[in-house]
Amino acid sequence: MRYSLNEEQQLLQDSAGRLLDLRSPVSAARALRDAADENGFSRELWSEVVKLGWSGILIPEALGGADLGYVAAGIIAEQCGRTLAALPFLSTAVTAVTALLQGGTTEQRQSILPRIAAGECLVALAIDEHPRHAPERISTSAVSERNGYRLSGQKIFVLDGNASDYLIVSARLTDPGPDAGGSTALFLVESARPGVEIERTLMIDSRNVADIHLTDVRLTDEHRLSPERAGRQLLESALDAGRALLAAELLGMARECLQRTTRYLCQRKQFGRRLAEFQALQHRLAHLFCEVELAASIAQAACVAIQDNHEDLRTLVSAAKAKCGEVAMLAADEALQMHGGIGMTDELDIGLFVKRIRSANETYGDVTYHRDRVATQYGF
Amino acid sequence: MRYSLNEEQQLLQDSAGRLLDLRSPVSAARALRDAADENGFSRELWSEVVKLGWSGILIPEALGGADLGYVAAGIIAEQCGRTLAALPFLSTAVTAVTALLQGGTTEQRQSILPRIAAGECLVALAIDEHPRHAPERISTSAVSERNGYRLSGQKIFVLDGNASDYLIVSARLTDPGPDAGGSTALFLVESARPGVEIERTLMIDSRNVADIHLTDVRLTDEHRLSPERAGRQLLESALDAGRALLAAELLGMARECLQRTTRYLCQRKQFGRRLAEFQALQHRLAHLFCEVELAASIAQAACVAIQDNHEDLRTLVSAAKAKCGEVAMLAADEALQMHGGIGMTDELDIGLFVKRIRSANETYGDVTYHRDRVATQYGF
Amino acid sequence: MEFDDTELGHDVLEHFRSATRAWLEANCPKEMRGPASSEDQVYWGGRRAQFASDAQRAWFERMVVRGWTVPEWPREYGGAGLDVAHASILREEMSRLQCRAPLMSFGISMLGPALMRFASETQKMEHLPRIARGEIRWCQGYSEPGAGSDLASLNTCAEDRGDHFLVSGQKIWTSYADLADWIFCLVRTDPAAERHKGIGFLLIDMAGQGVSTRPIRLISGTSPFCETFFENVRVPKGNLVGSAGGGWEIAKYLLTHERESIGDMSILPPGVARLHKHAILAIGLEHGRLTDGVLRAELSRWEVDSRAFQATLQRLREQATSARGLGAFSSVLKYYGTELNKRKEDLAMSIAGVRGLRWSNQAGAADPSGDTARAWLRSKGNSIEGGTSEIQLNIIAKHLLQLPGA
Amino acid sequence: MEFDDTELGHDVLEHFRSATRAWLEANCPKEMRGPASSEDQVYWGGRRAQFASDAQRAWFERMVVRGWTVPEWPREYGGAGLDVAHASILREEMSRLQCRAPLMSFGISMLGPALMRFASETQKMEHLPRIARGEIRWCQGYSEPGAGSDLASLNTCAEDRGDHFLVSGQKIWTSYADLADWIFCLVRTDPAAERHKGIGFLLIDMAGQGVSTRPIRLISGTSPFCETFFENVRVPKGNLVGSAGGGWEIAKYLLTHERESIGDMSILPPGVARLHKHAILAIGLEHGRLTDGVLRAELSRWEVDSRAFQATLQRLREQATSARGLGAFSSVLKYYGTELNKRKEDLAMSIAGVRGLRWSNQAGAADPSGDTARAWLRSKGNSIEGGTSEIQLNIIAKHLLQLPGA
Repeated sequence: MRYSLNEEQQLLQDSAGRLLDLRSPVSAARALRDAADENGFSRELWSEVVKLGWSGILIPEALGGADLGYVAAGIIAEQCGRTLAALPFLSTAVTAVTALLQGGTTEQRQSILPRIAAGECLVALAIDEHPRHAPERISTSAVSERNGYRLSGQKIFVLDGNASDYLIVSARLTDPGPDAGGSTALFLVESARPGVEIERTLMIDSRNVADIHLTDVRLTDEHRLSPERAGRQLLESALDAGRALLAAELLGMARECLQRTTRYLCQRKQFGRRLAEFQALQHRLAHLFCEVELAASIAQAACVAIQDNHEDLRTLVSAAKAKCGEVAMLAADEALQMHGGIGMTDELDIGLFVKRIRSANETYGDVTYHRDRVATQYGF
Repeated sequence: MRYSLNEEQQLLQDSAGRLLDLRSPVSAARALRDAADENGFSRELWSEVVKLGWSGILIPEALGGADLGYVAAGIIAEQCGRTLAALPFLSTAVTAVTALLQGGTTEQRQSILPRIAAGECLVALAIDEHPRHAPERISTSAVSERNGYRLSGQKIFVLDGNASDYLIVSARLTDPGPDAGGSTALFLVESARPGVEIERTLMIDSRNVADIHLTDVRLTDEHRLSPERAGRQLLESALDAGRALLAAELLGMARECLQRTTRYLCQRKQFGRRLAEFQALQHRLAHLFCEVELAASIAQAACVAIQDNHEDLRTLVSAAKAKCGEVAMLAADEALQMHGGIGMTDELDIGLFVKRIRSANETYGDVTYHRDRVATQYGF
Repeated sequence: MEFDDTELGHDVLEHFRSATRAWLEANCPKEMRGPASSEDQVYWGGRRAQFASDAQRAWFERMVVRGWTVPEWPREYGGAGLDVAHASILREEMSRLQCRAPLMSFGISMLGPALMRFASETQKMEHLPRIARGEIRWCQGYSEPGAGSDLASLNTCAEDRGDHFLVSGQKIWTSYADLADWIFCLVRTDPAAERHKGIGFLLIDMAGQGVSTRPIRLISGTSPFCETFFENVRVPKGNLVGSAGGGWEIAKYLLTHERESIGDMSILPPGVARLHKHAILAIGLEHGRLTDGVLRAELSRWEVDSRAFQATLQRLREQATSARGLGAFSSVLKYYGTELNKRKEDLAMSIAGVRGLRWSNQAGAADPSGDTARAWLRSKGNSIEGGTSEIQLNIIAKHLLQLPGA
Repeated sequence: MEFDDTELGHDVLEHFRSATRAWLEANCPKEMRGPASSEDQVYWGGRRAQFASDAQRAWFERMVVRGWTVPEWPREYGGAGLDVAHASILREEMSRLQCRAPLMSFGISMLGPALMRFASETQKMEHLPRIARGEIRWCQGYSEPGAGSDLASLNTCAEDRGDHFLVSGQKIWTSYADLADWIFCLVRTDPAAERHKGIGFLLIDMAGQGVSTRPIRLISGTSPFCETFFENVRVPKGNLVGSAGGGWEIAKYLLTHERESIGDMSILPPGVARLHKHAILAIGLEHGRLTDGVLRAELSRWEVDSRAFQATLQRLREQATSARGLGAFSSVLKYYGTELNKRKEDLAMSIAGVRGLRWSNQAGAADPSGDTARAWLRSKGNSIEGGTSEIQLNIIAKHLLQLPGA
């Protein structure tokens, strides 16, 4: 395992950073919010980064992808965090692609992955049913029928659900056949399919999130992701990819909060001195700096672990999600507090970071969820 | 409920403080340690405070006590914490007396309490069997026999066990009679009784603590504390009295650590300035000051709750023990860190506070035990 | 018994208690009991005030007549002249019946005590009774853009023009300035004087020419805060409280008051603060414990600190009434209370999970979604407004620990 | 592949790896594998050193012959002249077989790198080979009573007496000074010069007249720390490293090294650091979770931070070998590593409960009781020695965040 970036990865980091600074600075996120944009992200920007291979970052070259792997994806996610860039990267390029790569049938992979890579379609994960992340608690049912299934249930907090062409839905198989009794299965469902109703919900970070109602959606066997791989494991793998990437995004936001606050304290004067000269603030910033460094290392470790399919993957991913969530929230709090009253106004960008950090932290399990999971992984 | 001291209580605080400063300063605790004193406390000092009514502080006047109540006892415990005074106050005057007052038979109360008040005997609580406090997990058995019981088992961490004349022992009744099946009972046992073996253990705070081995100790019905009151409740009441007093003692130590550190920082110069002028240290001391104030309030609230038999007694006592333990450990850590290397040497007194604080924190349930208990009390 | 050791004193007080209880039961309309569930259920008074209901008006007017909008103020200023013991009993009985405050007012909570202490008799007679009767709604003008915690660095100037001051400048964080009638302001009366010396405390009628306000949007949405602008506003000299250079003293006194009430407000009435009950509902129990064991641990730590804080509030209040006032101890309450409240809102968000992330762009819209997030975001300002946590720690270091150079 | 992109380079390294593995398997006695379980299983060298066993001697002597006590040092100084890639492989293979270090030495870890950089060729030839061969045991003399974090405020003076210095003063925290042969010291060579200028870096033979030591007792019991006294000690001028006023530069360089190794040491080998395994044994599970749910939450937080710290160690090591050295980042490791270790020992005490309070007055006595408490108490010093946590935060503020006035 290697935790520092190689030259190629550093180049990617620089170019992604420059691109986002130019094309999607924080003001772009603000504009999307103020315009109450229906997608919650910019289709133009997405087309642009599709050309750079972001949509196909995990997809094999043979299927039209760039095949750069999870560490590269983490680099992009971190840069997206830095400028609050809203893109369907996490939903489509990372979690959906991971599910399809690891659990899609040959037909599914060959039909969908090239289109994802080409930016022709978006796929969203419809997983959560409870306000507090509990992906194993599934009420959505897939009743076996002749030649297929009938899907019913409700999903909430579906990232980019409103803009997606396909959904990957987790469901509980209810026909008690020998191999299927109550077990979890994933289905690739066209968003336009009869019985699928998608309702966008307004979120504090203005991202595209939807509630999805499934009413007797008729599916064929071709909709089901490969039954050879246990649905529960597959689901965890897709989620873990998302969690690692969210950790990287949180890291990017934490870094940016630290940097903006440092800059502000170096300019702002009070009581005849620059705020940065006050030792109590210096020590808090220095402590935060250390925390951000630790977050950076564990986020990287999680991406490397997924890439290498490390035996300790689950623990590392949860440690990364917990640590980056904690550190980003600390960074957000310190940024707000040290900016003082002005940071509390909507005019400044700090509030946008605070909101996106909270949202990213809650997505796919918050700090306490993942600390709990670490304890469980360690067996205590 | 009243949480600030009235005039009488302030007088008690002043006089107890002055007495201990004079007769039992921290150097006395050090001397007891260095002499490896077999009692772990000074019999002379005990005789002296017996005359002031400390041993009988909870005992009714009719039985020779001063009957000042738990708030007054808390005031004394806090002062004992301040100077690290080692006395059998907690064991005999507080926990044992509480058990006897609430659960002793008339004979037991009339025979023992006057002798305790007069300083003629010491009584220790033999409760713990596990390294981590779990008073309800009792292996010591009391087998019913004709005219009495046969007691067998082991107790650890018996405060002042080595110096005591009597032990109050918790045991599980093993004869499955209608009222006794597996339930908890307390027994008042002479330390000199055949089958009782007392072994002193050396502790980090040099206090008198003992392991006790009970081998077929024959007891009569007169040894048992009043069977009318459930043993489990009685045990909790005695322990809660001890916990509230330990909270007060911890508070006294926290205050002293804060005060000594403040004094040190005001004298000590580094980089051409007094350490107390460094803002990072100022803010930490100020935060600690607030924590100590909160600890003071909740310690007081716990003593008042016991005195008034408040319905929320259990929660308040656990909140006090948890908070005072946490704050005292923070105060100890900050004192060590801010004193720097010199604080790490045995020459300075800080180490004596660190050790006693840890020990008092572990006694009758540590911070996590009591946070857990608070959650349980609240029903979550 | 706590306030008077004689049996006689005790009897007098108990008689007052039962009379008060009877009066409240008879006069406080049912609708005016229980916590206010929306902003318009709170009556703030002022020239443009409207009653939300007949019950609100009746309750207000009955209380005004008795002087019980400001029970401890002297009768000549519109109060009831109650001593501490009697006022406590009134508060206890009101809280027992859950009577709402008949009048919310910065005039009562902030300006009044300052006028009582620093104003001339003429000023007291002019302003205090109108505050007591809810005729004038006041707002406060201390902060300026760019000043932050360094309040004394203010630039709004009041030029001496013989019979009046000419005031120009800008204030920020003036809560409810858009609804207020008058503003009490710190203004620089002498730009040449030492920072803390050339400051005056001025009362300004906002209906005057040259005064304008603009609301501030916070990260949590709309807010009562405003920016307030003064452009060559003429203010009579008689509106200056104390001396032209004595404003800083008054401001410090007022800030102490504000700190106490902010530290205090952070503790919600019992029942609302019962965070763990929400948690049980939202998360569920398994073997009698919250299924999220890590959150349970954090919740329990909060409950412990909250109990300790409540006990501290009570203890300090007792000490304050029995003798010397809270003084710098108010910084302990402000600092700890606001940090505790921030932790509470963080926990509330954790408990709510993704449901807590919902947001509706219109604050106060019929759709209640976004309330959890809004309260959480708003709480972040608690440790900034009314003196930042850092300022409170400085005060504690200086005045309670007496550290050099603090 | 990481170090050399040519296939050739790869082959060379893989050949070195297999040869090294074979040699270690043949030459490292079985008794010298696995972690040392007591102090006397570690060989420190020096004039008075004794081998604890024949195996220890054999292992030491074999490694000395190959230059592998200091593999990266040039051959002429007793090393093996290995480059970073080869040295890494040696370390990896030694750790694979769990070979113990043949020689522990402040000469290797601290003095050596400083001499390599700042000393004259004569000094290098005199001292480095003797360090490599374990002939001389060194200790360090920086701190003085009353100086604390302010290292530059030292008073031990070295008076220029023509051909020698006359040294008088007192050092504190001189680890193992009672067992060492030589001491490297910061001394004031010019009391008139500016604080940081008049300091020299002097090597002193402790067998000389006027040098004496006294062990320091810590709160955790006996310790390797000593006070060291100099009373008119004659030190040849040739023992001064660098210029008479250049000692501070050398000291700063050395401190950076020390910080790294202290931050590092705090992470115990895997298996030992597995706190939660102790917890499971001591506390027990219920429904698959520790029965103390609050402790479980704290333990989990520690495990998360510990993983993040280990990943940071690895990342920073990679960056350091591939390019520019750790520099001020060593402060991040020192600060976080020691705080983490303190938390670990606190948790270990919580896990042990009252059993952790046991104490035996004789350190290292046969009775093992008191080990938990002793390790816990000792850990409190981690964030003080080698530069306090506060000093590390200052360094981070200044050098990594570049804050003004830091």
